[in-house]
Amino acid sequence: MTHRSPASRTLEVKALARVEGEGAMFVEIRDGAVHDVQLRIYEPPRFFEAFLRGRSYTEPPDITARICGICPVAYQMSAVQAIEAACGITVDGALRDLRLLLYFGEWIESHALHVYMLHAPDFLGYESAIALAADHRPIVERGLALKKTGNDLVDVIGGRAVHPRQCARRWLLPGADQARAAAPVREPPAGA
Amino acid sequence: MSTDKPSVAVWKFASCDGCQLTLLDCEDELLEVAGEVALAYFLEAGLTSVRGSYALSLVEGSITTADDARRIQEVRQASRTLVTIGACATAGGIQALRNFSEVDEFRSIVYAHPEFVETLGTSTPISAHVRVDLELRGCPISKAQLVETISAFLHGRRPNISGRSVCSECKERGNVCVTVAGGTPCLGPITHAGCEALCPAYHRGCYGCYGPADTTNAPSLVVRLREGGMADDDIVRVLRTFNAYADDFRDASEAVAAGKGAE
Amino acid sequence: MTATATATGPMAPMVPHRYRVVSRHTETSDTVTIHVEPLGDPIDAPRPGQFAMLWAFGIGEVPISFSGLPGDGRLGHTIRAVGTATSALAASEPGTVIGVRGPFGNGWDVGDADGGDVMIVAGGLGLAPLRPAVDAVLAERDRYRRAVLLIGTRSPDDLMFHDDLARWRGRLDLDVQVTVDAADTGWHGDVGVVTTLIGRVPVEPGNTLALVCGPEVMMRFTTRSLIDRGLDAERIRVSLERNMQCGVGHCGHCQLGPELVCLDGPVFAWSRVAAQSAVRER
Amino acid sequence: MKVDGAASGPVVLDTAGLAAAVETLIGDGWSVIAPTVRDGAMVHDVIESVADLPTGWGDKQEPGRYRLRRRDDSARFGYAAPAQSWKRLLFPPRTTLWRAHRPPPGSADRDAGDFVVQVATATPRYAFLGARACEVRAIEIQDRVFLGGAHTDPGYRAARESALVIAVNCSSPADTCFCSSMDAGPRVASGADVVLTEVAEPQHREPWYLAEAFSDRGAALLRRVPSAAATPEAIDAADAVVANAAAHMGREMPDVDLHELLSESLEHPRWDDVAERCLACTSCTLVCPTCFCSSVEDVTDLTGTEARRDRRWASCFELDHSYLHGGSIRSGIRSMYRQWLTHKLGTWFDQFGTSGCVGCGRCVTWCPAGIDITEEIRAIAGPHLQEVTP
Amino acid sequence: MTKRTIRDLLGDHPFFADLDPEYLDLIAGCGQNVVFAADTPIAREGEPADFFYVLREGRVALDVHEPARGPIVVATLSPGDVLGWSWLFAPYRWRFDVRALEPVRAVALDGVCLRGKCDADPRLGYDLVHRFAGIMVARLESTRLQLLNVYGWPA
Repeated sequence: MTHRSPASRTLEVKALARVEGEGAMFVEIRDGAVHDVQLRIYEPPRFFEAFLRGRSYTEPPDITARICGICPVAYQMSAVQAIEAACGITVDGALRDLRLLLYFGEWIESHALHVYMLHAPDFLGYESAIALAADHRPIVERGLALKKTGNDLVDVIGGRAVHPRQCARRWLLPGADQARAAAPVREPPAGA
Repeated sequence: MSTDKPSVAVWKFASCDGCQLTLLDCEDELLEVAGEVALAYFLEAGLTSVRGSYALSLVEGSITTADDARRIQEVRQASRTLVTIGACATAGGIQALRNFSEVDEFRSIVYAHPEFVETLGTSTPISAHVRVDLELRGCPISKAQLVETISAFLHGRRPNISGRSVCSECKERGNVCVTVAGGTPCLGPITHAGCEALCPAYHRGCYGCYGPADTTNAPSLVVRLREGGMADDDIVRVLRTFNAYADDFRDASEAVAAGKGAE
Repeated sequence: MTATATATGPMAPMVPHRYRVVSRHTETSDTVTIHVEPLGDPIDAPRPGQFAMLWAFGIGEVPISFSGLPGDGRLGHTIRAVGTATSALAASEPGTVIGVRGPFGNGWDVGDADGGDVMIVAGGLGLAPLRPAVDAVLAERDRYRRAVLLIGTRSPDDLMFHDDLARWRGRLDLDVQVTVDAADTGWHGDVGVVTTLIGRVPVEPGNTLALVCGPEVMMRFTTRSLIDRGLDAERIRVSLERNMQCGVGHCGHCQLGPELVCLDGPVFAWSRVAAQSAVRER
Repeated sequence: MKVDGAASGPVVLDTAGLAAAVETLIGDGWSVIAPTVRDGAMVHDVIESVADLPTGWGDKQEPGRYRLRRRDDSARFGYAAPAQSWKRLLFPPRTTLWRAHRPPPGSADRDAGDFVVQVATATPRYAFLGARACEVRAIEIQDRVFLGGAHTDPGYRAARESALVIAVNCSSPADTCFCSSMDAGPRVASGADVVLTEVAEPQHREPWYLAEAFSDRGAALLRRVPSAAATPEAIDAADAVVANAAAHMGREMPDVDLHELLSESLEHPRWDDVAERCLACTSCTLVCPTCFCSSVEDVTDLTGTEARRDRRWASCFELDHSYLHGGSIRSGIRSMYRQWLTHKLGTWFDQFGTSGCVGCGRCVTWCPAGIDITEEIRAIAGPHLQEVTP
Repeated sequence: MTKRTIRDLLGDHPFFADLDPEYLDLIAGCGQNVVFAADTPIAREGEPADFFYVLREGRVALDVHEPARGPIVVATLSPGDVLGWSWLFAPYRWRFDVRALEPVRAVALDGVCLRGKCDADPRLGYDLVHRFAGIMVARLESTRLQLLNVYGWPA
């Protein structure tokens, strides 16, 4: 929301939709100079640091993932690394590679989300990616395909796209999948 | 945007955004969904303007502030159908762990200036505040169930969402039971289906992220977990994660914490 | 590989036959009667008391008894809009195509009353599956002696089948009595539960077949009144409802002790289900 | 050593003979399904050769507990019932019954439009290798459910009619097995095309198989693989395997009239007792080789143009199972468990003329609470059993 | 056709089935034939219940008057039924309005007269109370079923 005058204006954004976390921003400009800036974080506190106390060392990765559903892997990995550091463990080889892949998947998903679904509509003057798709469907579809690729990577390594559980066994034991050949899991819904 | 399509709003309260992201994660269906409904309020997708009333509101997150307790009333009034998405909205979420402690202590531990932090003493599900038409379980919700719910809403049918246990989905999927064949503790017998038995399929015990099933017998599972060698502290913690404040899980963990039901 | 299904083909009885709604008549505030006619293969000719599985496209399937069997291949169904599928079916305007599977179940066996008296007791929507039975009795009226139709419903506004009621009441060879649970003074008929009517009609216990349909509580009290009047439980027939999904005894949902309601019923001699109906589930 | 027709005498197959049988079947286009080892248990899976069979593996099954173990021989069928039954294949956990299409949105006659129904017609061709007596009996029981009445289930019929059953007489019953007392094993009496008896030799020498054809198809198969005529000694050795199995049943169903007992015990206090332990998790019903309940789900795509009816396994331990008019008739675990047990062992007789239990023990092993139906029956039978149980 | 006496009429009525003939004579002494035209009041809530009626022809309605809705019918009685038990219990006042739905013929029995005879002969009193109790049980059960709203859909 913007109130214009030649050299003085007030910027007030009630919801900063382009960054994660919920905040509002208020900028007051007087005579061409920033007079006042207020950032209000109204995201309700959830107290992860408090309730993690007393949990077993095996639990933080699953719990910290819930800090953010858009970047759960980052929090899981941070927790894993913190625990490993505390235990004096270094992980390398295939396991480290798998972790990186999991991370890459999240990056791809998250960046595609931001570039195609949030920034592009802003820069091109659309209300949303859905409005953008009305005029530029192939571009939005490409963005969605990229996003899906990232999600698929997380899904394959972690079991699901949001709050994965580092369930890499399927990858490590290829035979396990074939075992399901005679027992198909449910197929996606019609139209999927 | 055309207005004859039912308008859908997505609301966030205390949560991680993961459940509403699940809607954006429906890459294959998203534009199709957008073709059938008018996405009218969805902050995460950049839609920020609130307009009038909504045919369907998807509500993520739990109620942890006085502001949010007011806001959910407005959302309810503006919504013909209100569906909660995820463990926070349905059971209070991981942040409901405060309900078992003192929030003032939590606040002073986490924040340098606790006086700036506004919060309620409890994290409560949406249904503790307003009437809820349907609760989608999970931390996070399942993409398939979300699309199914929207599809069912569009065509006026009951979504195919079963309240049976994760064991059902394990058997359906052909998983070998991790508890019986491996001695791995698993909350599957008392946990609501919907994840397609994700964790047991990868040899991990279910950690209850879909909350309690329709019919549960948590006290009996507690007995089994003890027989399997779990200490009471561990049992309390395993019941106290993302659905800690859901009735069946809460009652069971409180009973164990109080030393009840010991053999 | 897929193939266009004929409902009589290899996938019968799972595949619905296509029927078009040809008429829709509002019975009460929440209940309508639709008539449908086949677009392709018709289902086998139903008998009074049998039911069909009706499917609203993409919404769901529900068991609905036949409330009218005109005999020209058309089917009458009276539907109360209470869930999503029944609401969609009840809202079906003429022209709508719905799916029909059936006929399922055993029917009323009105012929068991041959040479004797017939007493038909209907509660609420329970009149729907009994309507074809009433007409079957009237169609061969000579086979029976006394014929009585007792109808109970919640209020005068909940009475259905007004044309039929007028027609039935106009016959001297059918004793029709109607009572409602509640009414204002605009209602000149009886007020009281349907069991009160049983005390008012002459009953020759050894020679009477009773057909009863309505909510389960109503049927339980009705059968008790009939037994009090001397009827043998075997001569009291009730039509039961359970969660029927397949209609052919395969899905297991409609079990009542040893009975599969969709297959062995829905019509049972009370003697056969009385004990099971008394089992307390919790 | 020629076998002519179904009634021909038994033959002996060595490993090469068994391998040839598997190769022949695969060559003829069969999917050969057999027990294999996966995730710490025996599971049925597609095999490509005898090498995929779990050679030298056995199991140890107890209420609520299953562990694989190494055998001290090279038996390929030296274990009891695998984790799940053949039901998975004949009556899959999830099936699309049919799909329907109608005109897309915007079409003039969309709402009143006709629709077209299509069904999947693919029919699998399974050869079941290694089915136990209890399992073959279970298939016969499901045949009565799905094929024996006025209506037949088309999908089941298609899969069943094409399925070839190469059964194995049980040599190694588990602690949870009680097929003998259900008259369902350990010897296969009927329902198979070929019945093998595996005779394992000590010191990891190759086992050999006494093979009997029970059908023309079975006889035809045996004619095509190398075999030797069975000597009386071979037949005796095979008989001894089965006799030994019968003597080592881990459990026993009390010898009472279960149908009568259960119909008279609907208010027995034991139902409250078992309800305290039962988790209502549905495992027993889904691993049971005869449980046949299913639910249908109607699904649409987002545009409402395509509809689908799916059928999935259901269980009487689901709250929705007895749903009627806004509530469930059986809403508590006591009612649910009573429904399961009284149906399985009692009212099944009324409906299908047989017991629903074959004594495979899966419901005992795979119950996360370790509930043992033979024990529950013993408790309910109580006084009836005084002279039998100490 | 011979004129039927009050005693004959009572003797044929199911309510007095198997009653000691001696008592029938006694009760008949308290009775008189009455006729009500259709839609006329028979009794009014709160008024002294001096009589009860043995219905012979025509139906009657028991109404409750509710200010906002007017009269609500709670039950109808038919020939073969007995109308009224308020005469038997203090304070001997009608609990409902009673209306003839059709032309009604009945035997009206004088409550005061009958109470006197019951007091004088407790065996008669017991018999009559027993008969009325049976009716009350049946009506209570009917009322409970009406309250159940069995035809309604569970909310």
